[in-house]
Amino acid sequence: MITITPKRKFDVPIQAACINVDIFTGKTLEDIKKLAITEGKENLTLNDAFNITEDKTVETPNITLIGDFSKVKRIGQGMKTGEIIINGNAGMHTGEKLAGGKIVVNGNSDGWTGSEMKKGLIEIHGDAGDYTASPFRGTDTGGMKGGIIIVDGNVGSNVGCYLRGGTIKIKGSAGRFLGHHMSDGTIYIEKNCASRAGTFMTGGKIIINGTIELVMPTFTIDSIKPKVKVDATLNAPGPFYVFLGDIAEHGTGKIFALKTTNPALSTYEKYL
Amino acid sequence: MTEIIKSVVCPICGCLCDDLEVTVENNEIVKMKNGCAVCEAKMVHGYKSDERILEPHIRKNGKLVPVSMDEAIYKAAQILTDAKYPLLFGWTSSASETQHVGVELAEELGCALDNCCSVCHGPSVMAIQEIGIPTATLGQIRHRADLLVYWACDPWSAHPRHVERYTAFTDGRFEKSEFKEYVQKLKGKASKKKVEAAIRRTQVRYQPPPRPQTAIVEAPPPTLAKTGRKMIVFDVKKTMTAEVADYFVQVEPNSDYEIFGAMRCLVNDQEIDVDKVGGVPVEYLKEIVDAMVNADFGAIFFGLGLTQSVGRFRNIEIAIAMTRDLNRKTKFVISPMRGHFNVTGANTVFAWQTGYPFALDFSQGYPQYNPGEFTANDLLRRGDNDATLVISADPGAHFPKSSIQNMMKHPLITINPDWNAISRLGDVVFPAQWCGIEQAGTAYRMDSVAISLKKVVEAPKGVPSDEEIIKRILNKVRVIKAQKTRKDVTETKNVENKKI
Amino acid sequence: MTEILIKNGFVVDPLNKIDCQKMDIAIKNGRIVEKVNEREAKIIDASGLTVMAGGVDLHSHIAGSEVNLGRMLRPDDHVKDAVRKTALTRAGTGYSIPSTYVTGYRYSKMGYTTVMNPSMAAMKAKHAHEELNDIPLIDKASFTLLGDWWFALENIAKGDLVECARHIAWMIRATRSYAIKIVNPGGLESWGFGRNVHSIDDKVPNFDLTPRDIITGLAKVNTMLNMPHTIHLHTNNLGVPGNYKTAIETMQALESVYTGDKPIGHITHIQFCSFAGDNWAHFKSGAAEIANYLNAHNHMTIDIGQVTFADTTTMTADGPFEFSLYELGGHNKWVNSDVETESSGGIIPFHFKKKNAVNAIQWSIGLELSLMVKDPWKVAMTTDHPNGGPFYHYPRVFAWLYSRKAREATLKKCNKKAQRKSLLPTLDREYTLYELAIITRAGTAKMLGLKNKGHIGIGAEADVAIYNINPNTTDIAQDYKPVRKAFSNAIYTIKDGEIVVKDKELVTIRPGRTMWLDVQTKEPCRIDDELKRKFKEYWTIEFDNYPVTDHYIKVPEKITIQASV
Amino acid sequence: MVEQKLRVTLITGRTIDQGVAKELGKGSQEYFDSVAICFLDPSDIKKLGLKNGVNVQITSPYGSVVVKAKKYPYGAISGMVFMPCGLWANAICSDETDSIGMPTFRGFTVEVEPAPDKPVLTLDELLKQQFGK
Repeated sequence: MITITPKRKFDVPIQAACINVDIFTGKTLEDIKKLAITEGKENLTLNDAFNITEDKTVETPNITLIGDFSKVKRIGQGMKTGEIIINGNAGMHTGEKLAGGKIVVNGNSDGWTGSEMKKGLIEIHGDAGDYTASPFRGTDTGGMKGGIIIVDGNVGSNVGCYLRGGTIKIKGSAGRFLGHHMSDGTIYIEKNCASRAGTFMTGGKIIINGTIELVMPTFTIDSIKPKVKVDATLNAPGPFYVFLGDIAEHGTGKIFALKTTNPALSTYEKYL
Repeated sequence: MTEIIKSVVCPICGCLCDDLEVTVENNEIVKMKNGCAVCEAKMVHGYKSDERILEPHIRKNGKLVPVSMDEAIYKAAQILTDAKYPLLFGWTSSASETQHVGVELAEELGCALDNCCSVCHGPSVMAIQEIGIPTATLGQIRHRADLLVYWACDPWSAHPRHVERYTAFTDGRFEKSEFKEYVQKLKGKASKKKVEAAIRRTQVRYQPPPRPQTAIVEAPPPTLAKTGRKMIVFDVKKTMTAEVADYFVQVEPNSDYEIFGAMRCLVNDQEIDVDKVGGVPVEYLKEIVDAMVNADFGAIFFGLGLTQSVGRFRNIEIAIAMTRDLNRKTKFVISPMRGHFNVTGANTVFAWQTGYPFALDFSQGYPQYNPGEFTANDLLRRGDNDATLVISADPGAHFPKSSIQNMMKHPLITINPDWNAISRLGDVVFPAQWCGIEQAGTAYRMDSVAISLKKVVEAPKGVPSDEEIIKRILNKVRVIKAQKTRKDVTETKNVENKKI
Repeated sequence: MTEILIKNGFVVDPLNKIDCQKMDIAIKNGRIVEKVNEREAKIIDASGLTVMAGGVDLHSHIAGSEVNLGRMLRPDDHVKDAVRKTALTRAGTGYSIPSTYVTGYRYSKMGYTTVMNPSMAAMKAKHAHEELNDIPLIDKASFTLLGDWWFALENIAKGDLVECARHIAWMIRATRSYAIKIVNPGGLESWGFGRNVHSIDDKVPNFDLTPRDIITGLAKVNTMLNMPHTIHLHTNNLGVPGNYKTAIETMQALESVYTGDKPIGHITHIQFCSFAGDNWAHFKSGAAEIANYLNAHNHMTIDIGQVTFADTTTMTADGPFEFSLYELGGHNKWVNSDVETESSGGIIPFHFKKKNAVNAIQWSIGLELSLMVKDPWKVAMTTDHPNGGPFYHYPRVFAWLYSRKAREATLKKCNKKAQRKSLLPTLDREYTLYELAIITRAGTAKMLGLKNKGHIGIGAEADVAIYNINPNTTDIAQDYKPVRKAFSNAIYTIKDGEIVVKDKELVTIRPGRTMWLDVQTKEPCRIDDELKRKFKEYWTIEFDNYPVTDHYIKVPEKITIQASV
Repeated sequence: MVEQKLRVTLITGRTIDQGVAKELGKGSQEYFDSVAICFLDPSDIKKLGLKNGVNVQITSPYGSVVVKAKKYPYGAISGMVFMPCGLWANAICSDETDSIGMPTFRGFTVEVEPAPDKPVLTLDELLKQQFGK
């Protein structure tokens, strides 16, 4: 196990895509210390900014980060195997393009966490920022394809955009434009959801266990279902209002909103 | 000596009206014809106000003191090279020639580069990147549009001649204006403000008598079904533009997205399950959509009311989606009402050099793009940058307080012609020529047509163009960087020598 | 200026009928000369290497409003291909629409020295020139979109071609352009109200004429003006199944204008208008019909617009075509950009896939045409960058042309239906280096009327590319991969007598020239109050502010032409 | 009934006066007059027991500022307060950008209360107060 701690408080952002189990594997501690990172425009080695120690007795997690990494971007980017634990906050693009393995954040994570992820598991035990599990600007094919993201806290806006597969479980509340343009996959929210969920969606499902601020007029009520399957391990008990949409996109995505927490939606019952 | 210069281009808003007639006496603009009130304020009065910066200043012991140009250039270059991650922001009131050098400077520094579009129509650019845009040059709209929709913008205040030059009050080849003659006649003898007042009076004549205003949206007027040019305004509040429109729809704040969604369904002949969206009854929306579908050529213009309210670029995305849907039934275009006269140019110049229109970062040696990560306000909000250069912009007056407070924690360099809010806050303050008055150059109109700005008077002595300042800073940065590398090399050599 | 002597290379120079001869090329003052002082000259040992003139690309969208809107549209494209700053070169991005600097670098590394920017809206010409200034290392010129310009339409409808010629001469000068570009004539004007024309004999709404009138009218005007290039024509019905008929009708319409000395029309990216079949389900190749026609007639030239199977960005002034392409589905973004009084435009990201039947047939059509048109001087190799694929995929296209083995390898990976429909298995022809040189420099320079380009005879501009290909020891058709690699990065590129690429790396960055025509009619276009009034009516910019001024061209090369009217 | 505080939605935007004044100079009296103000619906002004042109204090979670209150001249905007964009409006705007670079300039709730005795700060006073320069 490699343990990394910041040597000082960082002011400007650090890009450290090299903090990645695939890259560390097969390297000696000295080699790891020499890996290149940038702090703003300055080119540094990992050792310039961080204390790095190795504990050969521990196998997993492969890398442990301790301290505030909120300014450190791209931790575990594109990682295929192994496990990273961050005991502190994580910066932007953590676990971007993750293709396997596991990243655990014992703190909050910033925007674009798990962006364009393909496989693997990301657990965030705090809040997650905007654009979690959403792709880079302007791409319609780059959305998260598979894997699981679990957030214990709340998430920001535009989470799970262009989602094409995989599961996002949010134990807190979600901001606007949840699952925007998603075509497949599942998003499950235990608490509340801001307005404009599922806009432009063409497939997949969004399950809201709390209150949804407003259902877009581009969604039409379909039925009331007693329960819904989130994944192999979880069946959410209902009853749920089921909305179909986004009809302006001729979509067949589904929003499940719990009946008991959404009395305002009872007006839709007349269309059933 | 009196000289009348024709076809002068107005360097203020994205309309870039190029039919001004400027009278110059003794290197001073004394009169201006054809321009709007804002143009008159700048071209005849503002550019020569007492607020002009005439020499460089550096803040010493908390006070700005005049210094030589060389000293200021050196100081600025030193700040930028010493900083780990500077931000270069502004650019939108500079000529594209200046913006061009700006990209080179950012590349040399490996820093963040952003322009004002991130606080005006950056969201529009981002929406275009998500979904594209059906658009047209303004003349196409003038010649053909029979339905004009202004959504969450008030051209009468922000682009005063937009309606008169490009849309409702102009004569096109295929569509004529009802007001043109009237306005033309008035313009001959009245000043701008009087014309505005007169047009307002015409409205009273041409429109059904105004009904008492309430927050409740009125039903569409029967005129919406007529042939010929029509104008609809959507806004959260009634504006001057709304007063001249055939129909004004007052929407609830932050509900544009839902309204667009509902209208998209209606355009696609789909039923919706609600009766009212954003305060507007669905039956009214149906009539509006009918008018849109029945138009031969429709044009939607939108403003900051969409880009700044909740939803931001998603508002534009859905507006474009609706326009795209309408194109399956008729011809429709949509266009952002770009603010600063060369904000479109900043996007354009940045894009052809780097591939990206704003929100750039060069820290990795190649351009990176991500609004939200490299946009000025996000950098400032998170305190990511450790020096700022502001050129031809006034974030002092247009950024939230907390952003500027973060900016103040680090050195600030400003390049502006006058003592605007940000210049007053600067640590190194440069003077600059007024682009389009004292300096020629290229600007891009809101429909990305390049127009050459004219130089009509000489700048005060010793005041350089911002292009020259940026070039000099760039050269000085290169010199300092070379010195540093030399120093590094000698240091390593010394170390090596000691080893031996 | 340094003198250079390229020794012992295999020279391929079709315009001077030199085919892989071992000889020396001497360079002095930016020109090819008979000899130089060997002691003072810089010697390049080209033993075992192939020496050609610098490449001349006659159709590649590298700059302008449309191209840049495409750039802005696709951050997802650029992020795949970031280019670092070096001590010598600027940073930038690819992929399908590279930033300006990167465009210049990549062309130069491929041994290209001249590129035509074929689609420039007159009103946005300043923008195009600003971008061209930022493309280093290559010479360039632009073609102005004039096929739907109201002034031209009105004059043609009136039957006053002389007046039309005068206006066009004015416009060519005002926009600093090199040729007349016609895109979907009549269709762009119809698109102003969301419609299109569907044959060359459809009436253009609001104007009393047909696309046929526009094409023949402007071809005549082109001859009157003694333009070095022919009209550069993007046909009606582009991208519609069955459109090969329109292409042939268009060429037939131009037969009447032909006087028998040199070609009078150029159909660009003809692959996109060689479609047979009634609909997309029955989509098939019309290459044989087109090739037969071209083999029997001499008044036309073509370029291919080859598909290279890339995730690219399509962009054209043909707005209605882009919309119908968008309506076929599968694309997320659609841009339409009309230009008042002149033109329109459209952009869509497009991924050409081997497994898609239509895409694979399109790929096949391009190659079929190149192989079935017998005379290589009638054909120019393009991908219609970025429409068929980015320009730096050219070496792939070369390989498909000079190696049957290469095309078979690709065909095998294509959609099964497309494989069955492809004519490629029946075509044995393999391009020689000599023929490749024709379709990439000699022929294109000839089509463009660029006398000092495309060859390395005495007096020619010293634009030279040296590739690591030994024609004596290599069977290019068999060993196609190393040759393809050699074409993608020249060992040396020399521009105007200066070495810009050495050992496959850029060593010097210099600006390229922008060529433009000053067409002098016997009586110039009358600029009177009437014209200015009309101007004000038609455009939203003032007459005085319309023309491109000298300020916008960093390194101009003015070519003065005496018109015959 | 006169209320002490009014909860309304803040809208910021351009006005022609602000447009003209910013070109005359940020330090000009015209700029101060056209930007250090807010517009309220006549009915809301009445609710606060105010007269046209009296100072009000506007408070948001992000700050507080004193400006002059005016009646909105064009139509009903009850439940809203409209401020011309500029320093005074920025003092109460949020830097929250939704991760796209655009701060929150409009569309959130603020409190308006009469402040007839509090002065409206000038540009320089405001800069000094907020940024210490």
